[in-house]
Amino acid sequence: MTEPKKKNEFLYFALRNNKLRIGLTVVFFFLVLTFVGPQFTDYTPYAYVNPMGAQPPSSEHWFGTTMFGQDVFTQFVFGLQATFLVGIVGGGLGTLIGVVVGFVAGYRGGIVDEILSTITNIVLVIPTLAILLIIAAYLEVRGVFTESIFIGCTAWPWTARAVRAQTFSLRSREFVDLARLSGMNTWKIIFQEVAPNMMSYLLLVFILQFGGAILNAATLDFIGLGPMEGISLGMMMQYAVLWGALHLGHWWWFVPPGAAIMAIVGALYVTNVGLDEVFNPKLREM
Amino acid sequence: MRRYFGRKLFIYALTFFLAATIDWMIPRFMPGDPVQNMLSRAALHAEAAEVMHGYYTRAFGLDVPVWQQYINFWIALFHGDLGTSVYLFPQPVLQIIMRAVPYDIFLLLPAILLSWLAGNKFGAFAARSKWLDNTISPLGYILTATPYMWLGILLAWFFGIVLGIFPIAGAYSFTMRPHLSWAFVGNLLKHWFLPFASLFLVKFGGWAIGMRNMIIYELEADYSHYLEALGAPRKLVRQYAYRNAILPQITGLGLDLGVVVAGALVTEVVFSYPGIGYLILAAIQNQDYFLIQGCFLFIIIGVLLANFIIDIVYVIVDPRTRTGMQGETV
Amino acid sequence: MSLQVENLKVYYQTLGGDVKALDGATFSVADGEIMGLAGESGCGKTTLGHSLIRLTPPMRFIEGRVTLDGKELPVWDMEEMNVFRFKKISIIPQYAMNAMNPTRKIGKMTAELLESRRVNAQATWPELKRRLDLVELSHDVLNMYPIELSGGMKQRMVMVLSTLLDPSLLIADEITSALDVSSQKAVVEMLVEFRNQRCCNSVIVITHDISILYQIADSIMIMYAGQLAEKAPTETIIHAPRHPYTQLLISSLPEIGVKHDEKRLSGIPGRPPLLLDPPAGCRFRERCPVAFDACLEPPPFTEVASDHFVACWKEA
Amino acid sequence: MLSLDGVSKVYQVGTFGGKELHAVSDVSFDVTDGAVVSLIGESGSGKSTIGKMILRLISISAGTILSDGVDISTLQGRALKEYYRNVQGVFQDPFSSYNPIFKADRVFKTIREEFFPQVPGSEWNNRVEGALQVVGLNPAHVLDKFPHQLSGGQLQRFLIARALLLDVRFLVADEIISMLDASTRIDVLNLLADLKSRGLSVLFITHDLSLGYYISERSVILYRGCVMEMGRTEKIYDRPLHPYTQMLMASVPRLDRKWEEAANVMKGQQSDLISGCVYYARCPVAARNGMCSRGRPALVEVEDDHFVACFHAGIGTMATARSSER
Repeated sequence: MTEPKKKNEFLYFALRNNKLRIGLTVVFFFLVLTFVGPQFTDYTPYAYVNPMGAQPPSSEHWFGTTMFGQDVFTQFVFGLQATFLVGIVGGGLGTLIGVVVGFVAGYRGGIVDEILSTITNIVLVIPTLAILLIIAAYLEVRGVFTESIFIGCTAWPWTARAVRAQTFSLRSREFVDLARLSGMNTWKIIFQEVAPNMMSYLLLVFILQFGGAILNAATLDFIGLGPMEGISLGMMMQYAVLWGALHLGHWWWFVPPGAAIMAIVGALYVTNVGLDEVFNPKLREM
Repeated sequence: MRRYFGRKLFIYALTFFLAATIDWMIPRFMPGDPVQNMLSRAALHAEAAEVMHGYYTRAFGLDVPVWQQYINFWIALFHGDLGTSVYLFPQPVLQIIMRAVPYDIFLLLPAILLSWLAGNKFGAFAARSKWLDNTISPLGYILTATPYMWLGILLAWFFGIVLGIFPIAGAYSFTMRPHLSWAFVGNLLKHWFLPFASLFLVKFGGWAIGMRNMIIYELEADYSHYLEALGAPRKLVRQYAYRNAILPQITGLGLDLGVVVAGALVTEVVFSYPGIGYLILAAIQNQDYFLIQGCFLFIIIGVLLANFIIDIVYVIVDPRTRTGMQGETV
Repeated sequence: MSLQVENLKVYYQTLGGDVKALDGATFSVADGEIMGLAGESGCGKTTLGHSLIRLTPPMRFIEGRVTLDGKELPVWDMEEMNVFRFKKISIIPQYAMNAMNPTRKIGKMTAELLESRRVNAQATWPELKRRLDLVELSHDVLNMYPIELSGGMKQRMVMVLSTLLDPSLLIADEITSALDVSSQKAVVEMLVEFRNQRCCNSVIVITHDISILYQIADSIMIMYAGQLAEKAPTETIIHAPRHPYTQLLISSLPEIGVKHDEKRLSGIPGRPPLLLDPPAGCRFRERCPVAFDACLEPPPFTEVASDHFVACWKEA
Repeated sequence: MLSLDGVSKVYQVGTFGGKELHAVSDVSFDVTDGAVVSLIGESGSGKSTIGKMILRLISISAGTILSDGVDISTLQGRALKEYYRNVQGVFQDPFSSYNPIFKADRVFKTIREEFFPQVPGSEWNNRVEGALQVVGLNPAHVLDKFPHQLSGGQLQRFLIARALLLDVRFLVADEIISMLDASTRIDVLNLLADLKSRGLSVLFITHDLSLGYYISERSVILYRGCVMEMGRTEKIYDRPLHPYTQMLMASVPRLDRKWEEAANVMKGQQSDLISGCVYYARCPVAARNGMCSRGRPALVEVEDDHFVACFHAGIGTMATARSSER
């Protein structure tokens, strides 16, 4: 059957996919807020700006103030920064490790595959949070960046598995054999022949890793193992619970951070499904 | 089949071995002196600090060579000796953990199993029509993207504070003593419900999405098309697809346990529910390293055990693993 | 007349528009006839086969009339066709290796399928066993999962299953393409045996391998670019074809005894037209060595001799 | 000249290599310069494995493959690259032979990058166009296109042109026309035959006996990794001596005659006989308690350039004689 040119085809479907449109809109909204948000506030996250203590949202303090009179909106936009940083660094690192392990295991096969797969399976069954917890507990200095690194280092196994399976099937394709007959070396084949075929897939993987890293960071922050300085959405929730916002009914303190995480991660998931439909002709709706 | 289990057991044994080793290694190879850190940060009486210092030097066995420390650690482990808690001094860590474990089982088991069952049913239902799909799937994505603690906080705030119909702290009322009576069991369930609900809802979303995707895939499989070509009613086609779609969901259950554990930890924190999660928070706040390490080991053991049970179930439900042709790469 | 198809048009919906995969087919299959349906990939033979039994998106019914044993088949309606499927019209699919539910024992699956069609499974069982004997399968397969069977065994099992209710028309879709020569022969011979034993009345064998059709088919129909080119008794198609496409196609087939340095065969230059927007007139025109002015009009599929239909202006 | 001497391929099956799978066992044959040799067998006969071993895509478990007297398993790095200058392959699936996200002519660019970086662009383009013309393609029609815009036949010719750009002297053609349509496959086959006049040797791997006959001087019949019969093509086809070859010949659908009502050839399952003839379980003439189950028959030259591995080659001859009388 005939096919229109590949690139136009993707664009055509991408622009018509509602899931993609909704997902990307939400993600971009928060991304813009992250960069533009600090322009709308004159405070720092921990500054005691409202002597009245906890106050509901008002024109002066859009998201209200905490028990200590800190501006929730300020905390929120700076917290968003930490969230996106964790997503990019943690999710990126998780993707990177997973992809490299998966590529090598899938392409080399044999004993290399055997060893890498065993390691993958081991890291896969160890609960991520438990390992993060024990590392974080002993770290003397913790920042958003180190947190991201550790999240990335524990989140890669499922990616490695998936990439391995994909590489495996690509490796048996005959164009890889032909590349070998052209005298290309292994790395060249992996990066010039195998990897480009998986770009769409890797994008999907990264999106999922991004969302996963955000959720993991929120969990760590919430139990007090987050960064020692700065603010994050998870820490906002931790403080809110710690200082009784629940009992006192200070809903404006704990609703925004969780809602933002839910919206961002949810939008990422929906984007992922939308992209999958765009890339995968089988899933396209007629 | 024997090979399949052999391989699985090997992986689990290796995992446990490595996890325990990490557990042992981290306090020793992290920067700084853990004993000093712990004692300086923990608020202790002077004489207690004296006792503790002597105890920890012995416990960490810093006077013997590293390999000796390592072997001693394993010997102690096999004797069930996980050390002594700092913040609940002088209770042994094992004893403290054993007290918490029943609550975890009580909370996690129903949450995991019921969300899995309901999620699967709902996901299969969503795949029935476009209209259902377009309403149920977004709900699933929103639920599965919700941070556990946030849902917990919302539920606690709304049902506990605003409506005031559920308690939001503890496993039972402070005024009660654990005993077997309707009143106590009722109280227990009332405290249990909200943490359970928040765990259940988030997981439910994930399973529903997973099932919906799997069943759509199965409905496009060759055997489904063949059934259709032979005029099988939709009910039978769906029934077959559902049975086959459930298999990867079982595997998914194993892979997902780590996430559920994380969710349980923060949920317990929100509701002050006295399981391991709550214990960990207390241990972190009190710099009780022995307790943290003990909890870590328990979580690993729990997850490995659950995985093994799932493996057994999988072999029972999927004939392909039994005939020995597949199953190596579950 | 067992099957009659009149002006059947089934298109594929794609992004760029409708692909005219089957563009007006009119033919009939007689009682007990094994009709071979051959052509190159993309000629519409599979579309034709599938549209007779399971017409699903992206396939779209445009027009046409299909009658089987005097009753019109509602091929455009997935639900209503269920009455006819299995009992009146059945298929051995190309994917026979994966056609059975991997997690059900074959016997149980068969029983459930029969019961779902309101056929008493118990009453059918003796006949099922007799047919297993016919294809030399042990009765034990009913207690096995599909994965325990070899490829050839699965193929034979599907064959038995598809014909269990003695359909009036059986469609065999590329059943030999994945098999070795020795298994090929066994499978198609079983197909003939099934027909002889009245396990099915008429058969349409879809394949790209004309030499197999020569061995078993009573008649052969050649398709080209979504349309019928020629239909005639087997001997006629092989030894006295009249459509230029059929002639070129048959003469391009290498055979044992033909060597390149003794008798050099040649293919047909060019490619079939794209069916998204096929050219007007005869679709073979561009590749045809004898095309002339009349070929700018679409040639009718006419009977040039008894039971011999050709769509070519040279013959009309 | 390429020669295989006692070549075997054994796979370790199972996680820790518990079982062995003999994909190819003790295969020896030569391909002389300018010859076309057919490697014929059913699926699982090891025919593609042999091709891949020659191309060094998989390792050789035992035996040697000599290319002009050099053991190819010793080739590494530059020497291996030089080997690929002379020995190339074309595979079954034309679409899978191209990276779907790149244009088809990328295969030429790769060749240039790896082997001819010093050749100036315009000269290279001339070479490409020349090679395309040899394989019967119009450069203007096929260059700068994506694989899905070309037909299977065009893509396979493309790969042959790719090999011609190198100094290719030996081509492994692994089922290269089995996925092509009838109307175009014969042209690719003719092209292969024509390359012979350029001094090229071809190993033609196929399951289709009529194709093997059409193109090759010599044929090798394989079953489960073992050579059953080999020699001059006409001799094997006119007078097949091995029961397996006879069965294959009887099963080929032909246009000049119909199948005989023969005994069902599917009978008997493959079994793992440790010693003995690999065809034992399916063989109609095997002595059920005799040597066929104990020893593996050696390949014996029964007439000039006609080898058979069967204890009963004589009986087989009689069977053929009888069937041809009918």
